[in-house]
Amino acid sequence: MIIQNSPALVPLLLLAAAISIPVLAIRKTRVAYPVAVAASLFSVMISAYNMIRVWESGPLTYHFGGWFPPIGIEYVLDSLSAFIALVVNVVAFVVLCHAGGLKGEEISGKSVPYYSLVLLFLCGANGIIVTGDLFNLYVFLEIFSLSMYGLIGIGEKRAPVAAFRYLIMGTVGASFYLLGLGFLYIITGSLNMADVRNILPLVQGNPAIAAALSLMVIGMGIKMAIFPLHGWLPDAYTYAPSTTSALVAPIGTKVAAYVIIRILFFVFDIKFVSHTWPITDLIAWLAAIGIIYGSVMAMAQNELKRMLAYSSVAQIGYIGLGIGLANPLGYIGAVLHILNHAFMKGALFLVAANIRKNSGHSDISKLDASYRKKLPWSMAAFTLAALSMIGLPPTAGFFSKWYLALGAIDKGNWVFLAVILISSLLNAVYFFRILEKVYLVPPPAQKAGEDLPPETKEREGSLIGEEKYSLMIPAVVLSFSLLLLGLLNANIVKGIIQRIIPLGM
Amino acid sequence: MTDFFLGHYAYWAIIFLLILGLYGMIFKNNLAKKLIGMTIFQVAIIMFYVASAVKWAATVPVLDPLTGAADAAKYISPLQHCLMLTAIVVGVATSGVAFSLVIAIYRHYKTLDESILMKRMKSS
Amino acid sequence: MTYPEIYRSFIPFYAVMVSLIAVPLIMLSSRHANLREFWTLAASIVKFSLVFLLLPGALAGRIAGFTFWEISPGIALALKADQFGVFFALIASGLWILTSIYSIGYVRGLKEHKQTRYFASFAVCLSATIGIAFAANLLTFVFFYEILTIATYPLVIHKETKVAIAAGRKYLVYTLTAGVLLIAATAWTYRIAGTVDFRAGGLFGNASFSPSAITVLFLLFLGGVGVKAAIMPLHSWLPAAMAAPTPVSALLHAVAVVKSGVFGVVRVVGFVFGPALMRQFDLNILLATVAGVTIILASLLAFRQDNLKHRLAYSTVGHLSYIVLGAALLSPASLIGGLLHIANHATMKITLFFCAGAIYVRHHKEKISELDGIGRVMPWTMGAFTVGAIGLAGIPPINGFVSKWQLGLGALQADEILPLAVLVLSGLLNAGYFAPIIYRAFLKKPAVPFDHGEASPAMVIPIVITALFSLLLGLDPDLFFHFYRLAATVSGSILGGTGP
Amino acid sequence: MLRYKSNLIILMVSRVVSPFIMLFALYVIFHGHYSPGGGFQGGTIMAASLLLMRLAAGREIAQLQFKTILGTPLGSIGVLIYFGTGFAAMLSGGEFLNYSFLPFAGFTAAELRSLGILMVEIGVGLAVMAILVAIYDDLLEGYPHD
Repeated sequence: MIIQNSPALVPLLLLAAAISIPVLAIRKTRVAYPVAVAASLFSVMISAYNMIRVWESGPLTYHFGGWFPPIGIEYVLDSLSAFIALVVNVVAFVVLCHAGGLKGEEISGKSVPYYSLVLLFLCGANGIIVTGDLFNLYVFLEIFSLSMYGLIGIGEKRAPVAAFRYLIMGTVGASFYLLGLGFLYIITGSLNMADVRNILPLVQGNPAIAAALSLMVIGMGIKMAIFPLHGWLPDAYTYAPSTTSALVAPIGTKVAAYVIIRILFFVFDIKFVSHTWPITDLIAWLAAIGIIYGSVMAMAQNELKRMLAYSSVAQIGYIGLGIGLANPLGYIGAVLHILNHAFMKGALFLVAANIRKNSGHSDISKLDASYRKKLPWSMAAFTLAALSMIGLPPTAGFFSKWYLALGAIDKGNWVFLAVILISSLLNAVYFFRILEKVYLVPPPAQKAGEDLPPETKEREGSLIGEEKYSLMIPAVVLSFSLLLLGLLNANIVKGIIQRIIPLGM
Repeated sequence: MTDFFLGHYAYWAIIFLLILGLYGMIFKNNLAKKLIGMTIFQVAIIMFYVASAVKWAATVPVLDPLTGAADAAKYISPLQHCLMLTAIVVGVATSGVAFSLVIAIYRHYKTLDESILMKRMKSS
Repeated sequence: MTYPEIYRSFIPFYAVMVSLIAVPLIMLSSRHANLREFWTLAASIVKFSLVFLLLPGALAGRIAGFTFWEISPGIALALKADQFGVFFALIASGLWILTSIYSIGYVRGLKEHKQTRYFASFAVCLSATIGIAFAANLLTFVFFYEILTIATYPLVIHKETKVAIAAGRKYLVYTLTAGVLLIAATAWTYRIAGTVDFRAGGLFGNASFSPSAITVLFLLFLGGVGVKAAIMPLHSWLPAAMAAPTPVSALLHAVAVVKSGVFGVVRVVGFVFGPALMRQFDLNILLATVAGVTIILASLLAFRQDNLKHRLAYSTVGHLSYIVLGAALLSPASLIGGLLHIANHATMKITLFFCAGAIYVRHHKEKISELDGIGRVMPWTMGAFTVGAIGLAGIPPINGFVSKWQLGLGALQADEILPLAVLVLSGLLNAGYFAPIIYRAFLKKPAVPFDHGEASPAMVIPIVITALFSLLLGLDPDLFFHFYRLAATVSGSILGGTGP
Repeated sequence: MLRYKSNLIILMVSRVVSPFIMLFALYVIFHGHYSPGGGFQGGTIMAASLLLMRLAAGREIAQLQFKTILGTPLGSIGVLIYFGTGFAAMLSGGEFLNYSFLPFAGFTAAELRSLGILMVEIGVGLAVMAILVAIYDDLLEGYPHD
């Protein structure tokens, strides 16, 4: 049963767990968290199993209700979707493990709806990734987005405003997608991705196709927060609870990026998107501007989470750039960066959460060396993830930039190459600003070299080693796996990503 | 020319609604009115789908022995309606979430006016 | 001509990893100073022995290679201990032993803080340096090059003063930019040539390009490796980085880091572009001009420095460009001279830095104007200093003369008079800015009598050893390590295009 | 702001109308799988009947009819019925929601499909009803009432 149904099992399992939480937690609200972690663990296991199956025997398909496509809804697990699903589930699992240590401080007493929403969010993400049906994708997209609005709105005082803004923009995005899909459906009469791909060449030259594509890409661009459609992102990431930020930042925008890849390269023809209606060029240029804009804005921020949020805008730009290059190397860079950025941002946001948990704020100007003493491992994780963001070998971040740089050279576009390289320097500026503070700036009491009063010293002494394992280990795991991902990236590229280079690239 | 406009009158109405919705979302200061704009926008898209399924002299796609099963031309495509059923549910869910957020905002800041809200957010 | 044989061996891998393995050991024994320093010393000795093991093979033309795995489709993370790599690795790892001993004396003498971080970063730096030496392709080179950049940062800011932090920033700005340029250049090379494996005589093969493209590519490379090689105008991080503790300046800013840059220049000139391409597009003239200007300007700037370490830093800038000049001239003797100068300048400059450190530890003097009469209380130290200074000015019988002589010969072989003039002029300038120091140290009377004598033996012994090496290598450049033979082989392979 | 004022006429009319609305809702749900109608529509109408009572009789009294805390769990149970139907098909060897595999003896495949979709409609109707009431209740929460 599991073997036969494994492609559909992850979203179903997560959905079942999400809806059973409110029932199970009628008496004891404590069960919500363990159920969420268990469901997430199972989804990791199943998606790993799926990945192995895809790796060994090629794409898997699943037909809901026994209805064959194009009539029924089809789930397709190829190298790309199995891979992205695995990445999403692993990161989500690690972040959920971390959430236990926070003891629900930022979601005061709302753990039942919160974890239910988390699972719905993951269900939506997994559904978007595995579905082979364009309308089913829309449904999952809304499940995903609605739970994301909820997850963000649960945060501090300003969070509902941020969530509301995101909701308006996100709904417009989803509606654009739906509108575009309407055009596409009217033209092709099918909703199945593979079917649409086969039908599209027959209706070439219909201007409505270009409209459909543009609307869908713009809609998804909003969800992906590609410049200049990123307006919702900084506030949403900043005011959301720590767990939400750590969950949404690595997963939320990546899923939308995946959808864009799917639509551009696997539903539409590569020739169409890069020659007939060169929307990839537009994406690439916007992404390039976004990279620089995001990095510059990140430098100007004084709040760690906000800085990370702007850095996300820049990093999403990398993915956008890779997509926009529309050549194999750019594609590899984009997909690899989805993986790398999920791990990096996950680690960074987890560390930001640890800082907040420890000191109640994440203000960069207030950081000093005492944080390193209190949180040595978290800070080590932060350092490694930061180095990866800058793109220094042998961390994973280097390699996504490497492939993107190769892709830019292949395309012969030196501006993109320069943008990729300049942005790593800008990344270095805003990350070293923090590292310098954390490692070098003495705490205020210690300035001017004077000795601390004995009681302060004692207090500080007792703080050393107070780092909680449940908070520290997930961040460390994520960031140290960056080294592994970096060193083994050729295996990922050759074994997984290169297997499904879109036709015609 | 007249045909172009009159022949597609449903679509012109939908475009009008879309623009109206966007206008509401962008230019209205009150958050609740923004939501109304958003709903108009969504409904316009639903109407767009339904309009695309319009077929004269055809009936609901429930098997009717009088019409006969074989002639597909005599039935309306049910798919758009099914899809829009889902889209309506999605719209309701979105409105539900949105209104709960609006209420949360109102509880914190005692206003729904965006310009006042911005001021209060900054001062707090 | 036959290609040298490459055999698979773990030794290059071990040589790189030894000091990395030492890092956790050093960190774990942070509370036991003796144990921690034992690990450092053990790692340095093991590392040197491993590199030394590779020497006979390299001399015999048998090259040890080690391939980790592919890190990018078509490009492997690979090490290859060719003659040039062994040459550089020998210098770096050999001097690490001495620096370790010296460091122990230095940090204990000053009761430095965060010694664990210091020793650990040092170990990582050395791993990276050996990695650079043995890198078999450009991507592996970039890999270790960037690791070196990051591992050096904690050492530059070690004092954690405002000056040190500012120096650290400057250092990062320069080196990270360089890294980025190098990555761009590597990526571009890969797209043009389809390979990034170093190959004596050039890796481009029959690839065709426009003159402007290749010039830009060369400039990218030059920007990438030139920052660490402190070619003007990319040099200004080096004097700033003198804020680091002196052993760091000694090993990293006279040997490991800057020599990695110069090593990179030679790799790029000899193993990426190759002499033919360099000459065809006049890149050698470009490079020689930059080097010549750097030599003269740096020597002139050295005059203005009152801080001893800054003067040494500018002297380093000048001497690094000797090597670059040697590479740019592309004649057999100039290449040999340039390569020999990597070794010779290392022994001489490290001596001078060691001396500066010893003076600082014992007497807390940093300025040249305060050194009046110090030679009388520190005869060994200042004696060694004199040896190094004479060598740098190019006076026999110190080894600096040997390399300068070869460089001069090389200039004549290449039918160029201007470089010869530059060399002679810079020799005079060198003598000019070192002479006052020696004069003050030995012949002037101190204003206030010194209350301490020599530094601790842990510091003096390395000083004397390096000075002795400078002398011995001056008498016989082929002594012990066969530097001359190695250099000659490398030079021959670059010009003959017969490398592996 | 949203103070409830008892009004006899409204209350009485609502009390009479509400059961009929409910009945109609059940009709819509149970005929949904072979004629226009279905779980969504029926659930909404059912919710309308409950909400009418909430509006007419006030929140407190309406609790007797349908407790606020039941909203979310009942909604979950509704979805679980849907899910369980699909899962049962999966357990007995078919794909998810492939009703013809439902483990009921003595039915043909076509009958099973019809039965399966009816079960799903019931689940969906229950969920929609409960969730709509829950949204109403949650939005009111924290406001001065009665």
